[in-house]
Amino acid sequence: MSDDLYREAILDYYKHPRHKGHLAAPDIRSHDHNPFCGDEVTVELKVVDGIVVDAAFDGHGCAISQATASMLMEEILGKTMEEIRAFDKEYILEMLGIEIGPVRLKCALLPLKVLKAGAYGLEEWPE
Amino acid sequence: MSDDLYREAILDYYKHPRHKGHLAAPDIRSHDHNPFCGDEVTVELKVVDGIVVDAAFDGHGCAISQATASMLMEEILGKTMEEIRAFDKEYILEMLGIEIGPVRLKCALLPLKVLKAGAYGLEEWPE
Amino acid sequence: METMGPMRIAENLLSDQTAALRQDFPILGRVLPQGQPLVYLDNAASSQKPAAVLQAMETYYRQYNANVHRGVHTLSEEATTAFEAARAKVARFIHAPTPRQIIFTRGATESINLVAYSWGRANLGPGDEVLITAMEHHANIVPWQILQEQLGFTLRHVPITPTGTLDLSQLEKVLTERTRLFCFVHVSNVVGTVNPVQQLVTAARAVGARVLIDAAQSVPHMPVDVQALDADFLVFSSHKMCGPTGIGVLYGKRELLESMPPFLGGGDMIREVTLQGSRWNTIPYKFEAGTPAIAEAIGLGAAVDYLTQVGMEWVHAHERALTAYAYARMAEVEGLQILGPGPEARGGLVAFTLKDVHPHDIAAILDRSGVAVRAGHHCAQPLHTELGVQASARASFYLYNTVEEVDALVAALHKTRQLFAGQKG
Amino acid sequence: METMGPMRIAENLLSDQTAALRQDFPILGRVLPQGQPLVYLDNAASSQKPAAVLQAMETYYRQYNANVHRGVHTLSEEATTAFEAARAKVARFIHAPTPRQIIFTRGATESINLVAYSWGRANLGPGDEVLITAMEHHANIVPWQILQEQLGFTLRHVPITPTGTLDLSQLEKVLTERTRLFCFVHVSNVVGTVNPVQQLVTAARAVGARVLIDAAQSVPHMPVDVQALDADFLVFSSHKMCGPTGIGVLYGKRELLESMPPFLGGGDMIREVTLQGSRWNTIPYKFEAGTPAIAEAIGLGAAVDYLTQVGMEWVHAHERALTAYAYARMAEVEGLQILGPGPEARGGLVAFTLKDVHPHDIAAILDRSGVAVRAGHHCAQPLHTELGVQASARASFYLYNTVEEVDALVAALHKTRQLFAGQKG
Ligand SMILES: Cc1ncc(COP(=O)(O)O)c(C=O)c1O
Ligand SMILES: Cc1ncc(COP(=O)(O)O)c(C=O)c1O
Repeated sequence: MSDDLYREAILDYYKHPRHKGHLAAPDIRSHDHNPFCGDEVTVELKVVDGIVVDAAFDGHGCAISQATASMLMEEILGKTMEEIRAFDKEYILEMLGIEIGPVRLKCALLPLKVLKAGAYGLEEWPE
Repeated sequence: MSDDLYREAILDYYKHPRHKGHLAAPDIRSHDHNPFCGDEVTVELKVVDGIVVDAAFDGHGCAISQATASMLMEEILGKTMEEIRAFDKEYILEMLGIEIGPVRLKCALLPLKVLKAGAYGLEEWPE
Repeated sequence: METMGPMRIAENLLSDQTAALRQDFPILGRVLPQGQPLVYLDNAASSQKPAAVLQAMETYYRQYNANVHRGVHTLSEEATTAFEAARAKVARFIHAPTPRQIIFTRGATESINLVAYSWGRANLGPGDEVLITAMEHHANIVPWQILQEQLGFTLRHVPITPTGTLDLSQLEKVLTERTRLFCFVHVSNVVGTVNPVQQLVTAARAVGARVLIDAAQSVPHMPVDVQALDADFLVFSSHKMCGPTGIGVLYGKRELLESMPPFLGGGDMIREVTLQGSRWNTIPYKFEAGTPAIAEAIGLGAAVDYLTQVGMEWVHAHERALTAYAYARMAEVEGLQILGPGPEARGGLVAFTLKDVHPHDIAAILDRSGVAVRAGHHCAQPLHTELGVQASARASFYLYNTVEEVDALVAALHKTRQLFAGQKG
Repeated sequence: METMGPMRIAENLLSDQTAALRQDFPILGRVLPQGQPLVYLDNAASSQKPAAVLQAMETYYRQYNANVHRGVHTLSEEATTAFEAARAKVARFIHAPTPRQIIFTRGATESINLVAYSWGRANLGPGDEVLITAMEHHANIVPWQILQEQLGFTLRHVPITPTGTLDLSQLEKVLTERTRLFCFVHVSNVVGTVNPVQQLVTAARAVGARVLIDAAQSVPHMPVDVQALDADFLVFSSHKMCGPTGIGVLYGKRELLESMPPFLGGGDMIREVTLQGSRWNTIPYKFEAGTPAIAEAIGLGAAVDYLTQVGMEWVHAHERALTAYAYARMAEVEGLQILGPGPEARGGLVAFTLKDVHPHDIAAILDRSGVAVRAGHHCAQPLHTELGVQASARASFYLYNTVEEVDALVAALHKTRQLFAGQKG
C-alpha cells in the first residue's frame, strides 16, 4: 500500500540498516541534521574515476530518515558523481515508494541533502 | 432627541461660543489636546476664596469639544474648586444631554480633562 | 479627464460587475442603527471581507486547526500545507521570485519595524542617513525616529509641494552619498498621490541607497510587481486588501533577507538552541518567531485568490473611474477643499476639508446618513502640518463601491453644509 | 494519588460534562482521511476553538468590521467598543488591576521579545544578569541571547534535576545581586512541571530582581491571578486557550509599563508626530503600533468568556484527573519512559520516549489511528539535552478530552511497540 509510511521494506531498512558505519578512508564526507526533529545523517563515499565504489552512512533519528539513508547508500553504488548531482526529490520518493506529507518530507530528504552537499563539495546544502 | 450628537443647543454653542477668549489675569491656566483628532482646549480661571468667579476657554476642534468647553465654562461659574474636582464623565454627559460613542467621548471629555488638571495643579490629567 | 463631466464618468463604471461583486461581501447588506444602509467609504483604513475569505478561515478552524511546521499528525500536515500555500499565493500576487521572500508579520507597521530593527541595526550608524518623505504614514516615520535615537544616524525627508506631491526639485539635496535607505510610500493614504517609484528607485540606486516601499495603499488597489519596481523591501497589510486583521507582509530581496540578523527570537526561527547560543533558521522562518498567524495567513491567501479572480486591472480601473467621479461631484460642494493632486493621478481616495466644519463633525454627520468616512490626521500628522491643516475627512473606495454611494456621500455633504450654515463666531 | 488505580481515576472524571462540552467544538466531529475519528491530543501546541469563538469573529467581519480607535462612524465605534471590551475581559480573567495593563501582541513569543527590546534595552548592560531556567521554551531563551549579544549582560540559568524539576539547591548560586530579571516558565510544555512561583518570586524579590512568567501553558489550564503571583510581567498566547491564532498577551505592572520606552513605532502608539520627533501615547497603546489584530482580540475575548463559563477550576480538575489516568495507563506500555515528575505535580500533558522508536515515528504511527500527538523537541531543545534525550513524543490534554481518548492513545502505543518489535540492528 503506497500511502503507508511504514511499509515493511522501510521498517526493515530501519531495523536492519545496510551500509551503516564508516569507511576506512573516505574521499568525501558530509554531515547535516534536521533542526526540527534532531535527525542526523553522515555520509561517506569512496570515489574512483568519478564513480562511487563504496558508501556508508551513520546517524540517528526517525525510521524515515535512517531507512532512506540506508536505501540511498545501496542506490548510489556504481553511480557517477554527475548522476548523483542530478538526484532530486522525485528520485527519493520513487525509491521509497510512498506518499509523504510536508513535515516528514524533511526527514526523507535529509540523506539526499547530505549526499548532494558532499557531491558538490558544499558545507551545507542550501534549502 | 437625546441620541443626537448635533442637537440644536450644541451646534449653537459651537457657532456662538460663550466664554471664549482669555482672562486678564487668570489664577489658573491649563491646556491639553487630543492627539487623535487635534482638538485643543485652554481653560483660564479666576478664583476667589476657592470659588470660580470668572472662566474662559480658547481652542479649536470639533463641535463637540468646543461646545462642551463653552457649556462647561458657564457651568463652573460660582462653583467651588472642590466641586470642580469632583466632576466626572457622567456630569459632562448629563450636561450635554446626549449619548456618545467611545471615540467622540474623548472629544467631549477633553475640556473636563483640562479643567481638572487645572483644578489639581497638574501638568496633564492622567488618562 | 478634465473635460469629462461626472455623468460621462459614471457611465463608464462597470456597475453590473460591481453589483455582482457586492453579493460577495456579507457586510454590505447591513442596515445601521440609524436605519440607513451602510455606505462604507473607509476602505483605506480597513477593507471589508468577501465570504470566501471568512469561509477559508472557518474551514481551517472547523476542519484542520493545528499548529504548523512541527507537527507530524494529519491536522498539522494539512495546516502546514495550507499555510505555506498561502505564502506562495502572496508571492505570486506581487511577483516575488520565491515564496521564501514573503515574511508574515502583523501588518505593514510591523514589517517596517522589522526592517528597522534587523537591517537597520546591522547597517546604520553615525554619519549614515535614512531618507523618508513628508507624506509618510506614521508607520514609516516613527520606527526610524526610534532607531535614530539608538543608532545616531540622521533622518531626513523629501518635502512636498502644496498640492501634496513630492517636491522632486529638492531630491538631490536630501538623497546623498550618505543615504543608506530611502523609505517612501507608493500611494499616499491622505493625498492619494501615486509616487513615481521608478524615478525614485533610480535616484536611490545612483547613490547606492536601498529602498523600502510602503505599499499598504497600492497592493490592495493595483497590480504591483516587486521585481518590476526593483524594490529592496516592500510592505503591506492584509486587512486593507479583503484579508483578515492580524497579518501583513514584508517582501525583501533574497540576499538582503539572508544577510540580515533575526528580529524576534523564539520557536521556529532557530535551527538549533543550546543554553550557550543558537543558530538561525533559513528565510522566511528566521523572521517568524513563535506560532504564526495561521488562520490569518490562510485568509490572506483566500483574499489574494479573490482579488486575482476579480482582476487587479479591473479593480484599479474601477477605482480610478469612481474617484474621478467623486472628485468632480465633491468639488461642487460649497466650501469643500480637496487635498492633493487632481483625479488623473491619484489612488482611490479623496481627503478633504469643509469650511468651518471640523472633520470629526463631518464624519459624525455623514454617519447619520449611513456614510462611513474617516476623520483626523489618518496617521499622517506631518503631512497635514505641511499642508497647513489640522485634520481632514477622507472617503476611500474599493472594488465594491458604486456611483450611487458617491451620490449618497455628496448628498450627505450638502446636508452637513446646511447644518453648520451661519457664521461661526 | 499513588494508590489510586487508573479505573478509580477514570470514574472520577465528570464525563457527562465533557460530553456536553465536546458539542461546542465543531472540529471534534471530524473524521480523518484514514477513516478514524480525530483524537486530538496536541493541545499544548494549539487548542481547538469552540463555535462561540468562531461566531464572535464572524459577527465582527459580517456586521461591524472596521478599523478601531480613529474612526467616528458607527462600524468603527462598534469595533472599538468590542475590541476594548475584549481587553477588559482578558484583564478580569487573569485578575489584572486594570485593562490598560493588557497589551495585545501576536503571542507569548512576541510578548517576551517586547519586554526584551523595551525593558531590556532600558535596564540591562554589562555587569547585569538575566536568569532563565534550563526548562524554558525557546521563546524564553532566544530573545535573551539576541539581546545579550547587543547589550553585553550575562545570561545564566537554573539547572534542572533528572526528573525535570528546577534544581532549587542551585538557585542561590545563579540568582544574585546582579540579577535584574528572572524569567521562568509557570508550567513546562515538556515535562509538565508546575514551578513554585511563589518561592521563585520571593527569591527574586530578595535580590531586587524583576520576574517574567511564561504562562503560555498555565493561563489556558488553571486559574491564574497575576496579582496573587505578584508577576512583574506575564505572557501567554490566545491559540492555546480556545482563542484564535495571531494574538497573545503581555501583562505588566503598571509603573513598569509606563516607564518603558516603546517597542514598535507607528500609528496608534503616538500622541503626536512631527518630522522632528514624536511623543508616545499612554499604555496599553504605547505598545500597540499599527492596526491591531481586531477580530482576534474579539475572538480571544469570547474564548475567555467561554472558559470562564466552563470554570477554570473545573478545567484544571478535569485535566489533572485525565493526566493521572494517562500517566498510569501509559506507564504500562513496554519500553515507554515518561519525562518529568509524577502525576500529582504536573500540568495536563505527558511527554515520553519509547525504546528504539523515534518520536517522529511514534507520532506518525499514532496518526494512523487518528491520535494526534506531537513529536520533536517541542521548542525546548536545551531541556531535552539536559535530560539526555534527542526528542520526545507528547500527549497534551484539554477540557474536551476524555478517558476513551486516552484509551485510544494507549492502544495505539501498544500497536507502535508491536510494529517496531524485533531488535534494531
Ligand atoms: C511554555 C511556552 N512558552 C512559549 C510558547 C510560545 O508560544 P507562541 O508560539 O504562541 O508564541 C509556548 C508554545 O509553543 C509554550 O509552550
Ligand atoms: C500608507 C500606509 N502605510 C502604513 C499603514 C499601516 O498599516 P497597519 O496599520 O495595517 O500596520 C497604513 C494604514 O493605516 C497606510 O495607509
